[in-house]
Amino acid sequence: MSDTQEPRIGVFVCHCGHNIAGYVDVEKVAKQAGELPNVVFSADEMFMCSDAGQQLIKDKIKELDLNRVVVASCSPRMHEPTFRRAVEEAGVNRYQFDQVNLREHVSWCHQNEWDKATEKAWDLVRMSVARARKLESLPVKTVRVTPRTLVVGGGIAGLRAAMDIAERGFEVVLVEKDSELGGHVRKHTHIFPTDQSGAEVLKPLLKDVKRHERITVMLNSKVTEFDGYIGNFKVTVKNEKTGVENKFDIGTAVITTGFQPFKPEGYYGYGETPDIITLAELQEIPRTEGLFRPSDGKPVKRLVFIGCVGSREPGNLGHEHCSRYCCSATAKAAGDLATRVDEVMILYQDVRTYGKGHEELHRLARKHHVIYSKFPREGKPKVDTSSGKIQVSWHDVLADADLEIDADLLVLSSAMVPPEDIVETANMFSLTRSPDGFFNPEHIKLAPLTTHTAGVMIAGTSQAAKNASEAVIDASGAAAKAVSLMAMGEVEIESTVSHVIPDLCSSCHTCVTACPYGAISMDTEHDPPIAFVQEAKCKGCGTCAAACPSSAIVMYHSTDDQIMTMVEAFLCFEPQVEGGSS
Amino acid sequence: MKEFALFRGCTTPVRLPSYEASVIVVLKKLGINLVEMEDANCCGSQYIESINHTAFAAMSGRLLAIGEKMGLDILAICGACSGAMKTVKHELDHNKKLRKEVNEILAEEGLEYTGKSEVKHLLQIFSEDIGYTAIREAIVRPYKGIRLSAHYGCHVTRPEEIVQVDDAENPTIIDKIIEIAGGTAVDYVGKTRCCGGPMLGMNVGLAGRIGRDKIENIRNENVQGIITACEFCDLQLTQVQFDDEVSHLPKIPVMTLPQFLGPALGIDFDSLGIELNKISPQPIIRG
Amino acid sequence: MTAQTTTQKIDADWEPRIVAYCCNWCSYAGADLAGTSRIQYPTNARILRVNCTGRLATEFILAALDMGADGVLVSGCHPGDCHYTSGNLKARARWALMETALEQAGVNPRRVRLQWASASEAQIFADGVKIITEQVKKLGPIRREWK
Amino acid sequence: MVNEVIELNQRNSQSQHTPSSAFSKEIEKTPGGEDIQHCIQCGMCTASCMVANMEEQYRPRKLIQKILLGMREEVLRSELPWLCMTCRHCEERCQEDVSLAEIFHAVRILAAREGHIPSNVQNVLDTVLEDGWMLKDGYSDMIEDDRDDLGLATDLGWNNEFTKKVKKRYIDGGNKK
Repeated sequence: MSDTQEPRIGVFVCHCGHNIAGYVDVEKVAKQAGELPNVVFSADEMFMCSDAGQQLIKDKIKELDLNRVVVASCSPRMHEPTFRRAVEEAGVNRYQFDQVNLREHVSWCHQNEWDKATEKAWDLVRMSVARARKLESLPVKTVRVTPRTLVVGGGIAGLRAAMDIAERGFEVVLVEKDSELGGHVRKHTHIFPTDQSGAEVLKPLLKDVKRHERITVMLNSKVTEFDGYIGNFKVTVKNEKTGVENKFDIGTAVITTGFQPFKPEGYYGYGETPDIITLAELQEIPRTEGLFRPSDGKPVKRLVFIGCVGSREPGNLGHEHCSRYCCSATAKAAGDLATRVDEVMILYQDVRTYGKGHEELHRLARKHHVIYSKFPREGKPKVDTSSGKIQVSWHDVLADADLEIDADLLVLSSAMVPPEDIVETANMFSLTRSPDGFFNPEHIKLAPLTTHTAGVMIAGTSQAAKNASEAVIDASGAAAKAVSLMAMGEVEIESTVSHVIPDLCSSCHTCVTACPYGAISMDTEHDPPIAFVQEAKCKGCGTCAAACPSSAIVMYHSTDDQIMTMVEAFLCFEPQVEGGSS
Repeated sequence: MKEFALFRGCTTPVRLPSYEASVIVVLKKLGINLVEMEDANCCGSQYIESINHTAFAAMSGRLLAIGEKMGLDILAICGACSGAMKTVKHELDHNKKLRKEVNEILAEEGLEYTGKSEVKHLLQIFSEDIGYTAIREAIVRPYKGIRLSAHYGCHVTRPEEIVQVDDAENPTIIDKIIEIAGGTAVDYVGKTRCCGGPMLGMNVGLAGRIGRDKIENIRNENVQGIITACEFCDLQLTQVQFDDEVSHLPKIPVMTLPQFLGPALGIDFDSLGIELNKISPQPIIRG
Repeated sequence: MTAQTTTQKIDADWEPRIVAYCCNWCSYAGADLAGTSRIQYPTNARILRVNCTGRLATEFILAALDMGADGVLVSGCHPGDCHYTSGNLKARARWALMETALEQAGVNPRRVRLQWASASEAQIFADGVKIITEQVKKLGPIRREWK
Repeated sequence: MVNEVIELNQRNSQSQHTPSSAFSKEIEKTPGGEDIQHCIQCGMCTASCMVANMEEQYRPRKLIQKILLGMREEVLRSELPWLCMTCRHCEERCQEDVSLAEIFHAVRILAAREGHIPSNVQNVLDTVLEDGWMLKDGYSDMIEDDRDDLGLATDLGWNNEFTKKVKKRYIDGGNKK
């Protein structure tokens, strides 16, 4: 199907049930499209994305020897892959297809202006046909995937991901900035719902990872360079202690950089006395018979917890989220310690012990006479340490009573927030972040473990605050994603890259600096040197094409011509008059 | 001929003798013989129950022991008595220490509780011992589709696992008997709510408001009468209709279940004490 | 051909034609969300999808006005959110250059609008279309007939 | 006869209460109070309660929370626990199987032991303990005639002695059972 042929365009206008047809006269649009030059077939169909719809496209391509297809239906972000596959199966190159958004951009948002909506639909179809005339086929590019994964972060999630991937026969480079693997879980002396210490839980996993011949563990190390594209990343790992740098060829990456417990400065007198600590600090106190005050070592009689410290604060960016793990961890800690102290109190906004087996932790705590007291969202508890004692006073919403107590130990269940170097990590792997500060998945529901950076997966608390069990579930998921890419050995990448036309290049170097990925360099064989694009590195953003003063750079599938012809089709169209500039 | 020891309680004999009479005459008609429980004492419900648990267990425990001595299961016709005896029986069966203690005081009365005798509320007699088919066969003068609402009484049906009379959330025994007798059983909002009777001991005004709320919900379904299975509820649902707040509204007759069933079995009005009712049940029995 | 700047009476039911360049990752997705959320907004804009606002050469905007567009809307990712790290920053830099060119050509800069709308900011995108439509309605047709 | 206005437990705003689990442990050991610690304060009981529906001050969940917080004096002196009609609507609806009627019986037993019995309850109680049953003086001869017409026994055959024996052994003796 070479490009020099006369374009033979098929137009398929979708009803989408009544979603489009309910507000746009699809029959009229299809009929009018039929009269446009080079359009050899135009019809409206109930559901284009259905098997029947896709089969209609394939049949018409074969029957009428079509070499361009326009489908006017929903958003290309939804079904572009579906229709590209359909046309490809019928022998038309996937890039000689264009989709018009009549649903999200027309029928759904212009529901009470039917005539104008139909007119808009007609304009958009006409624009798409004009573009279709100029679409050229592009070779489908595939690249090899290096069978090695980079796992960043050696916490429980990183360990799990590394093991899963290594067990399936792929090499893993596990990078940990700390001097020890195990992350926060290793430091916890007892974690819910089992009674084991964090170290005990991790022991088998740690042993396997250290022993595994396909896993290279890099402690005290950070990733200093992450370059290239899916399947072909060039990575530099630097040991912060020894300064030694190692370079690796990597196919996929799993980011498990985790979280840090929020240090609640300015909350409830934190820092004013060693007897006000965070839940994380409590969990790191070695397991002893009694519970003793960090200040004077005296046994703790009255233990008070305060929940949601630095979490669920509307309007305080980075602290608006619920950290999910603290209610269950607090219930577990309170239930265990209740037998070793006189009184245990949990001051809370809400109790969210939602995990598997966690409601029992809540009931167990109450059974051990832990006192739960709900404080109003606006009236948070006050802590006064001026008298040397920790005087906590608050209002109990459910009993409508003003309460106070001198706590021997005050534990603040503080939030899970991103680690300090989250921005550095985000830029390194070009990941975006959501309001809670953690990394954004590609799609919160459909693709929660992959990211917009192809080949880079996220898992565990790097994606959001959660407990260890959920982090491990993520890790195995992300490992499976990485393995599926490497197991295939090659992966298709977008062919929409840019290309420098040597004759037009005036060697002004503007494009070299314009490209955010350093994908353009100068070919010094020529004198003066001519710019050229390393297609593998090009991500198809088109900035160079716009920057080039001599229009020497062509952005495949989004050429200047393919754009301008759409504008022209929209503005310079005489209704009922044949013609319009080519 | 099945026999039960009748424990009439304190309120029925004094405030609603017609209920006692109707129970005796209707059950006899349906093949159940009642023997009066002699030398009975107060069941201790609500008042003694609220100040001393062992004393309460002793009071109801003694009645259970008398039943055992008579070799008969006990029939209670009041919600409070059946609730008290059933909960005490449940505890005596499961709490050895308490049983030993109660038997000590009972021994001085020549009585002993071993758990042989059962306690049944009147509704159980109809649903379990007589059975709906027998009742249907005994109907001679059925009512002609008159609309009636049932009120079961809290202690009659709750706590369900202990009293085991009917489904606490969706009781049906009275409704079924209304239909068997030719009436139309009509549901209403708050069917399982309390009549407010027990509140009389603490706050009459509040008791009235709760009772009138129930009457209003029933009135919304425009029925001709209310059928009860406990004299305390019967008296309360009658009395609140005379409160000033609603005295201007037409009265809805309140009848106990046996008094309502009697005429349909061909029993004469006198022996059911019909004319003793504070609100004349003519609209029901004429219908 | 310079655009006349005289202000004739604009006939009431005249509808301006707006070309809207949207970047695929943020504003195009934002427009999709406006649809799925059934946010109703004026029909005057025709959306063209480009991979990044950095793809838009200044001529694309001037040519559109030259071909008779009464207004041009460019909507991309917030600075810092660009899928290609810095495309939107380049678009912003070119925008200042383009506005001076417009003034020299005698075209009122209120006919063009640069805005940032992320994939979840459907309302911001719809409001943007409303604002430019109303702005251009006050200015009247650009009086550039296609010849 | 019966007081209309319930003596409300004013908010003890003067001294702030220090929570303690002592009172709920005491309730747990009193017959009926065994499952006080099962309550998770969800409020379903209050939503199903007719008394709460009609009386602003009466909130069973709030009373339970005061017990869990250890506000012993306020609860034992309050008349609110006596307002529960023990109709057990709440018990049917409680997801944690807490029986509020039983818990309030336990509270009443402790309150009675410390002499906090509302006057109107005390009156009826004295009658029952004195006469052996509640309506001895309510049994007028007019009612006797009605019973006679109905063919019912006029001598009700009440045993009043046993109640006196129970009173002496368990209630006056003040043994702590």
